[in-house]
Amino acid sequence: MDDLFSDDPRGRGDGASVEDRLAAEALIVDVEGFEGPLDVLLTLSRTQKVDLRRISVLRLAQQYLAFVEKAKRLRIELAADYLVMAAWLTFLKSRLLLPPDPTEDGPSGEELAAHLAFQLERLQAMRDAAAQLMARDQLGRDFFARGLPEDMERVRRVKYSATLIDLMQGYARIRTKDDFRPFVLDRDAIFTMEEALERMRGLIGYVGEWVDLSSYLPDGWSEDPKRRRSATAATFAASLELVKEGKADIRQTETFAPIQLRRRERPREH
Amino acid sequence: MSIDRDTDEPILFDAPPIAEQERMVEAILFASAEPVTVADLNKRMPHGCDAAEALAYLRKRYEGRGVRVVRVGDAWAFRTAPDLSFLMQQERIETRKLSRAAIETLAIIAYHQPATRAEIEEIRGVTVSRGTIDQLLEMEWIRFGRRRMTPGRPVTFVVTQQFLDHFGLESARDLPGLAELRAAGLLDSRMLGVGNMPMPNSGDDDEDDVLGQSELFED
Amino acid sequence: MSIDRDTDEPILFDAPPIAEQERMVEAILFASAEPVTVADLNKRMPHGCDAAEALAYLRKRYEGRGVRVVRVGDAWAFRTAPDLSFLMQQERIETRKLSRAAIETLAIIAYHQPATRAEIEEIRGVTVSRGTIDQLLEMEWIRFGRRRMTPGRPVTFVVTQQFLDHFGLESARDLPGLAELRAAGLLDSRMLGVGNMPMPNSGDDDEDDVLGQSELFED
Repeated sequence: MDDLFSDDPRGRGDGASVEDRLAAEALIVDVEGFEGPLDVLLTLSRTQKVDLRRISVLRLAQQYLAFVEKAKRLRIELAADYLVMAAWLTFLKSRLLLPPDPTEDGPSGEELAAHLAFQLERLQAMRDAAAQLMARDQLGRDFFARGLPEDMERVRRVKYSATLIDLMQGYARIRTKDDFRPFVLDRDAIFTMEEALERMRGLIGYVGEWVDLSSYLPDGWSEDPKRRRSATAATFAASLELVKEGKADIRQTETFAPIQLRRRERPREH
Repeated sequence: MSIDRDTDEPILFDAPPIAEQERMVEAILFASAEPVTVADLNKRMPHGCDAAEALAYLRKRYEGRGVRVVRVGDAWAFRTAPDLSFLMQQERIETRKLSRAAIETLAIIAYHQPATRAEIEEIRGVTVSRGTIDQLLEMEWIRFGRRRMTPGRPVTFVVTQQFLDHFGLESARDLPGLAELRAAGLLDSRMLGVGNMPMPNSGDDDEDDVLGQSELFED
Repeated sequence: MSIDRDTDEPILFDAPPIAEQERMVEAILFASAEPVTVADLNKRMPHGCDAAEALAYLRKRYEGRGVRVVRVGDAWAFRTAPDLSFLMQQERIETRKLSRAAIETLAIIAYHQPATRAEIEEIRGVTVSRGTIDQLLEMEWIRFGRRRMTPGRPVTFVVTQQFLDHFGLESARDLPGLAELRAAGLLDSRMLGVGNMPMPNSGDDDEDDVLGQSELFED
């Protein structure tokens, strides 16, 4: 214990007690197993065999420095924070040993030592708490949830909504459609699908062979390009409608080839 | 308890009390991911236990409870009481706007009932898909009316009481006519329809119509 | 019962009898492997029910049984009685062995929550690896809490309902030894000013990452 207060300038841990050197040696064996300098300090503190609140921080600092010296001598690479801690503990030691310098700010050596003791105590407390936590009965190990949970069935019900206004507007839209027609300006160049459909319904009944779509265009709609485009589009749309209804078949042998239409012998059921 | 679990020596005179065995069966059935047979229960419980007897007590205990002990094949499991199965469903109601096609079809039926499909198509100017009619039937907003006494005897559609309830109408006759729609600003002024729009069932329809309407209000 | 589930009209004067409500809570809790909150229970039960009251009765009924009604945060669940764990070898789930660092980090978060990474590192005296935090997040034992209103607005970590469920805790207040630790001042964040002992060099480089990730979880 005399060694405790000696600060041997020849250093190399020779100043530490035998006990400390043994402790340091034991630690060296498993440097990798430590979780940082605080962990090492906590382990070292156990060799003092006192309550952490009454620990000699000075002696702890000595033990730690011995540990670092030993590692150095054995050429064991210590992580930087171990060395930073060693430097800080050297500083702490000097603060504890030398009379306080009134010009210096900051906490006193005693305050620093007390804080270190607090940190060790807190770390130990957290470790104990962790152990207590892990010792509790655990779900899936000691107690169990329902092994055969019954799934909640999610029923999706769609509710359609419509207001009276929707209904009336819908009706108004249909009933005013016809009146609306004469006001459309360039109507004479437009052939509607309805018109095409009506026309084709009449014609398709006679055709059992493949016939070019273009031959369904109404008279007088094939010359003017504008009118031909509209009539072709309407006729094509109308023929798709007929196919959909199962009244006709449609085919095109290759891209851009003429589109052909034929009456379907037995209309598809649907 | 002096059951020697290491040597597997049966110590028959010291089986746990039946109440304790019942707790065991309860816990095993609860935690097991599959129904458990009586043989399995016996295998898992300490020596000297009688799983069948414990199970009988357990079943009795759960009689009338929110869950019951039921037999699944030759095994046993907890299941929700059938009368509470409604709790196991989470109903999500999605509200969707009715499609334009459905609205228009519905409007035509309402204003012209009874209406055949051909009539609806004539008024709308497009074919009416089967799906649209089915949807309205399913919603119970329309139903089949009398067949029209014309060639082919086509079916007709009329609106239902549910339809009237939903739209807050006493009868389909209460639907406003076009003039009123216009007055209410529901019609674009450009769409000025001449006065040739029929009031719903204004009487210029055939007899069948009138019949259909009255049919609607019979019940 | 005249509760109209279709129209969702509350008919308060006609809630099911409490015994019936108890059955319903029983069925719902039995069906779910996860704890169910009182709010969820009330939502699933018919109008006018009082799940909290029904729960109290249910809890009493299962006292000493093979399964028990346990509280997990603000939720409730059925769990087998721990004294019967010897029967459950088959159900046992092998959990990934947690590292010492992970266990300590978890304990620090639980006892100090909300805890920042810097606080965890200060207590342990070493940097906390990203993997440790990630593992605990992945196990859903911890989650992001509110940001600390200090410079840098660091994220905090708190424990989850799954954590409570796993360790059979009603709330984080029931952690073992919590009161003693608090009384001993070991849960205070005590810091010294200048000349403080060296701190682990916190992984400043990935702080941005942590910040970014937490944003996802902010409520």
